[in-house]
Amino acid sequence: MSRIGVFVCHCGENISRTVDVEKVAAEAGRLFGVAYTCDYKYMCSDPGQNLLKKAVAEHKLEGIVVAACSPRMHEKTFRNAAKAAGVNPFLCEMANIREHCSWVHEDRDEATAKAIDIVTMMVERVKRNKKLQPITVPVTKKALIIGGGIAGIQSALDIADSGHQVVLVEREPSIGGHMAQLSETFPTLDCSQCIMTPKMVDVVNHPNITLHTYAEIEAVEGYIGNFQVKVRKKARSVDMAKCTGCGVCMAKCPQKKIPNSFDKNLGFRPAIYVPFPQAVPNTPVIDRENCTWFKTGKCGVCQKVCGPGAVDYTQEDEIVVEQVGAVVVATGFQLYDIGPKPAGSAIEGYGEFGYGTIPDVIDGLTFERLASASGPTGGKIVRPSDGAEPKSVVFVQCVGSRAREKGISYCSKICCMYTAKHTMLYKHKVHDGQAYVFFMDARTPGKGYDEFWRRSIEEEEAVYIRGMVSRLYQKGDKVVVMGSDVHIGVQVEIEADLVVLATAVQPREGADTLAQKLGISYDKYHFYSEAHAKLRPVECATAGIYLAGACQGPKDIPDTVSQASAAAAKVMTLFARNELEREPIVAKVNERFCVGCLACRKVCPYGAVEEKEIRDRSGNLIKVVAYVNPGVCGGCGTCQATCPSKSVELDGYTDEQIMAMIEAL
Amino acid sequence: MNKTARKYESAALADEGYWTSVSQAIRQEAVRLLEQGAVAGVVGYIAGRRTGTAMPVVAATPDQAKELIFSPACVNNLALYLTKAKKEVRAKGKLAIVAKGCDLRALAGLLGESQLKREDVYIIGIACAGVYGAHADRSQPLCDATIARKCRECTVREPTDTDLVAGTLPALPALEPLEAQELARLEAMTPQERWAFWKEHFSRCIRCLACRQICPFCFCEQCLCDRNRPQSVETTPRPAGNTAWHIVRAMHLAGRCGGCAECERVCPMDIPLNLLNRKMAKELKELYDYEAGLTPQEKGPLTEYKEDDDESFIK
Amino acid sequence: MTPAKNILNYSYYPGCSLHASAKEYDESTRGLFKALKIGLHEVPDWLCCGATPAHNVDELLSLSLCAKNLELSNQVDGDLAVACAACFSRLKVTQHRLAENEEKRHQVAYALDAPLALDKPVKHLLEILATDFGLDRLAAAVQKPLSGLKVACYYGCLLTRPPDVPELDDCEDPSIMERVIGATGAETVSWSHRMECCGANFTLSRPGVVLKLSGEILASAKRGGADCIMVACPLCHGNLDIRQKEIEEASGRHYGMPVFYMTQLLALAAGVSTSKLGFGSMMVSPVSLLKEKGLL
Amino acid sequence: MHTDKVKHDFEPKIVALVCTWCTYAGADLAGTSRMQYPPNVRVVKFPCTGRIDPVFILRAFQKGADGVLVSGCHPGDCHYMAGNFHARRRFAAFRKLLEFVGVDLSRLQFSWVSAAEGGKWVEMVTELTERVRQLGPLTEFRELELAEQWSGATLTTPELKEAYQAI
Repeated sequence: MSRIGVFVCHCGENISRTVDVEKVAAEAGRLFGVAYTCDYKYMCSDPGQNLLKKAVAEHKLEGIVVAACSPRMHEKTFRNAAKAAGVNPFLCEMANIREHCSWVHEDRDEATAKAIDIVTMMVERVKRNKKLQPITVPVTKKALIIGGGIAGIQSALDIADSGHQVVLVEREPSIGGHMAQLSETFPTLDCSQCIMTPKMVDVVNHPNITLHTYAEIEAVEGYIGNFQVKVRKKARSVDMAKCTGCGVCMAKCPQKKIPNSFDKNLGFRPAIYVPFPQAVPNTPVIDRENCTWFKTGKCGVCQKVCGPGAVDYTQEDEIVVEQVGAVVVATGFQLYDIGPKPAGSAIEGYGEFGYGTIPDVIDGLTFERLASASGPTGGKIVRPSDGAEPKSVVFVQCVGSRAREKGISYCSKICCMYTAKHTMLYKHKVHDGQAYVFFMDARTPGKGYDEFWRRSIEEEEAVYIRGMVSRLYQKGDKVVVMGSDVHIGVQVEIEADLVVLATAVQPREGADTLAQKLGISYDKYHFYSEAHAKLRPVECATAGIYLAGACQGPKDIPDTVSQASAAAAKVMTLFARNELEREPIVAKVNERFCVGCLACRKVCPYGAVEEKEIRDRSGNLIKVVAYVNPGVCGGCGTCQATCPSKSVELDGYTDEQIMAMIEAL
Repeated sequence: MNKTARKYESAALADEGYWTSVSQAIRQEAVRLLEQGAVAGVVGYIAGRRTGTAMPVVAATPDQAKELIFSPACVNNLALYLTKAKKEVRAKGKLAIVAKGCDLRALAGLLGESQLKREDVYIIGIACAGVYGAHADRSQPLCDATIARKCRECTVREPTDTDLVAGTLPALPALEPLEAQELARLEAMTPQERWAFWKEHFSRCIRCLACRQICPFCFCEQCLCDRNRPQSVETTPRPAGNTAWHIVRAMHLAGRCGGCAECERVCPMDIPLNLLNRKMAKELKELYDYEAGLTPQEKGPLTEYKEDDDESFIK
Repeated sequence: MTPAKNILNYSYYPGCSLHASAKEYDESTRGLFKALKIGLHEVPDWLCCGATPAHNVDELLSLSLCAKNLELSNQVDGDLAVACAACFSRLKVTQHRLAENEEKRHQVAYALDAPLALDKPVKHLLEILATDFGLDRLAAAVQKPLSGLKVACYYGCLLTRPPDVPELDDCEDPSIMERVIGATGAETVSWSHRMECCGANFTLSRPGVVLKLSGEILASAKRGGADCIMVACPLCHGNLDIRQKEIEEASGRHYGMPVFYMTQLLALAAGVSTSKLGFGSMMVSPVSLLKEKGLL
Repeated sequence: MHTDKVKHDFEPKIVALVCTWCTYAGADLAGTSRMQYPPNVRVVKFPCTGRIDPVFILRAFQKGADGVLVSGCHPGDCHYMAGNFHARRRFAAFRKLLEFVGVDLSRLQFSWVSAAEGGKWVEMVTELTERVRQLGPLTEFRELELAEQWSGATLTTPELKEAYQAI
């Protein structure tokens, strides 16, 4: 390229006060390849831009350097002007002689010399710039939501209400997640199911939502706007189209003594079951591991009693392929299982608490089921060991949370509030009972939260003991809690009827494998990582994938719902256009020279690098090379700095451009 | 370099039986593989025309395989023959390869860098007592005076992750770590002295690029240093370009080099190139606890990171 | 778990107690190792580990004593076997502290006037038996199964604590003692006070504390249905065994609970002659219990 | 920060290789805040420190830079998440290599300068400029550029001398 125009801006007096702009223009004119130079008072003004356009036309300019302010200020302005003048916008560069020169130096000669250098560097760069075209990516306006808890449901409903198609995938036989298991919710104590179940029904009735329950993500390919998702629908053994949800099969199933995991194994369910009465969809599933038919080939009662003939023992897993443009991950949390340390786990267990061996030591979610009106006890608080009403209950906070020595250092955020709620629910049901709470700090930042917490102490008479618990053991029919009260500096022992542990919130089992399928990153605890902790809290670094709820970090319901709606809004923003346009600053592989060592793939923070097979016409493999998916590439260029043969180049920042700048010194 | 100050022992490090038994084990396995058609060729060594020499060969028939040997003259890193740089070898099909610890480290690197699939290669590992140094008097047996510098400090004599191990290692005496001493000597110098040291060496470089051609890790089809748009490294053999070439080379091998020191062996100008590689390996071990080993590693020290990596040098 | 090695050889640091009040621990340890054909060679000229007063009054002294012992241990081949929980703890703590603190390393080296040699692996007998020797081999070596004997395994404070230092087992919920004695066919009981403090050296200055704490341990073991308690620490042994009568008098409850050193029971199972196990020096005689179970 | 103008005998050339999101923006902030710093620095903008190949540093020294400043986002702030983490390792290794071949590392400065740290940018540039000014010009690479193959010192044999003079 040999016809470059250099336009030197005075910026009023901002530049010209310390930089001799005429001299800069004159010196630039001497550079090889510069066909035109001028200086002007305000290049960014309309007349300034017109000047540029006119010069392009008159002098047949092929490249433009505007020596003015920072490109962060006006690069877009001048690139648009260049485009209007018929020059590819990426052949227009700015030389920053204001922020980096005139404003920071006083000596006119030195500043002028530096400005000339800066312009020279940019001229050399522009000579090697390539015409780039913006990359457009078509957008499939259909969203995939992974997880049917409150987060997934909220996102699904928001997106569906905006008129876009949604596919909701849930691992369990019913949507609802943890919120469906809760009794009442803080800080208002309204019944969780009463506010949750209508939303669940909305999902199943929504014309824009396709619901896959009892299903898991098998594989995800593609990139923003264009994901192909394989969903494995596990064999339900019941034909959803035929089933009316009458429930006769469940009533007649002879196998009735299977612990119900929805009730934290406090109650029982049959082998053909729905997890809870308000399940959505209300279609039963056969638990093949426990079903007599599947174990022995005999029984078949459910099939015989099913009027519509919906029970189908021959059903197999089915793979459904969905094309979607965006993914919302809402896989939620699980409670830290605090038994002895599992082999290979980085997180220590709490064997000394006897959880799992002392029946009257339970976790918070079990207490929710005890307190729930639709739970296994009909809302009566009883001890699992003997069904007696506990007269003293000890609640222990921060079990696993904020316990660096045990391997988890974060705060689980919801335990202070739900423990306060538990003491209230307990007091409401057992009037002569006494609740004790061992706590480290009470963290109650939320609307109405602190008031709620104080109520549990002041009105419901829960005794809060600041200190930790060291050991629990069974003594007769009591559970002895050995702990400390750090306020008065003594060791305390309480003989309790029931102990409730507020165990840490952890990401769902398998969160890491799902992340690997999606190509998103996660922290050492397997919580998914957002793109920016402050400014992009619902987006993944991988474009087109968004986060909602506790899969990203411990969250209460209001926060989860907010994030879910925010994620939905991000999806809708993406779906507002038919095509996605992005800056063409992406890496490209020179397939001729690439030797396929894939060092680029190892360093790519976006997972944009794939393997590509190069074959000859008869299909024989010639070699394997790297391929950068331009839809996914973020444009950092780490691949190029890593590539030993420089067979991958970042457009807009090629080695040639940069070397030219360095050599122009 | 005080080459004269020290008296070297000339007692053989391993008896003749060791070399014969390794050679036999290789031959036997190579013949078996070729007869069964399990591989298309065996990359190994045969005796050279002159005594005390050996050269790499791809044995394609059982008869050729009967010629295979292992001796202190088997200096070449055979992993080179499985790289893309040697397309004609790879084109033959599945190959077996005779591999000393050095070669194994290179193979592990090639596996880690997707240049090779483990199932495509049958590895005959050698329990290796060492090989001759570049200027060894080959009329002598392998001994303190003739063993290569790298072998004096070898940590990979016993192969692992191979399909077969040929030979058993004789008991070897500890040898003086000359290279480590030389490295320590350089590290103790002032920057000016080191610059002078390398300047003298690099100035003599004739840019024959033998160091590149022999290196199993220089498998790029187009070397960065041959490029001229942009020209990152001057191609003419002048001191400036030479220095740049050797710096770039060391940097490109950092975290990958298997330490076979072939670059140094083939250098016609006797530039101590392996010192650069050793230094980088040492630093990466200290910084990131990374060591090139016999097992392929998913990522090298410069293609991964930890959030709490050292940054004491950054303000 | 690492595969059990075939030939085992250890250097041995008995510590002061094992040459005095806990002589039966020492004798039974030697007897057991001989029966299991594990080499055990006492470190010549070993010093006191400093427990428990030294580290409370002078950290440098306590670290130096152990550093010196570690240095001395290099005279004998094999990892360093330690029986006493307190010695084990002090040696491990010393290695840990000095590994992470360069300044202390310099101080100790200065105090000893010798370069430090701290690298010898320090292993408690439990670890040697469970990991190096292996539970399968231990079970195979049993000649007199302890079946029917209900044992309460008592860890005390030091054996597994603090976290990350001894690395013997899970810090707060260990099972290594149960696994080891379980290999002899003994029945281990589940009880609450396995890890509680016995009162330790308050036994001299404030015996009342010991009577309360050790009393609770005995009560808990009784509640758990134990016939006897098994310990790995001379101090714990002293408090539970020697003080047992006083505890009974103070609490008005009868326990009559023999307190064994782990090696006494293991050696018994391995067929070592009972005359070498020092049962006679126990304050609460185990004779009737062992006879009742058919072990004497 | 109006310092008295002092004329120096030697004005070093400083090349700054910076990422666009943090340090370039930080330098812009120094400008909008009208801070003053020595005019010796020439900025080359990269998307990310992850893009900065050690060859660029080497090339800058070869092409006459007396000092090189490499600067990007603080760890954890990378616009591309991990570019600066990779860069950190690469530079850590590269500076060890340069040190080993005898380059004075006080001419090569790495720093994290965020978009909010205009002051730190000024400090970094000023510090490096001052330091390099004290050290004087980087002669090593310049000598190499001028040097010819086999600089004669080793041409000692009479035959070679004769041959050399005959050229």
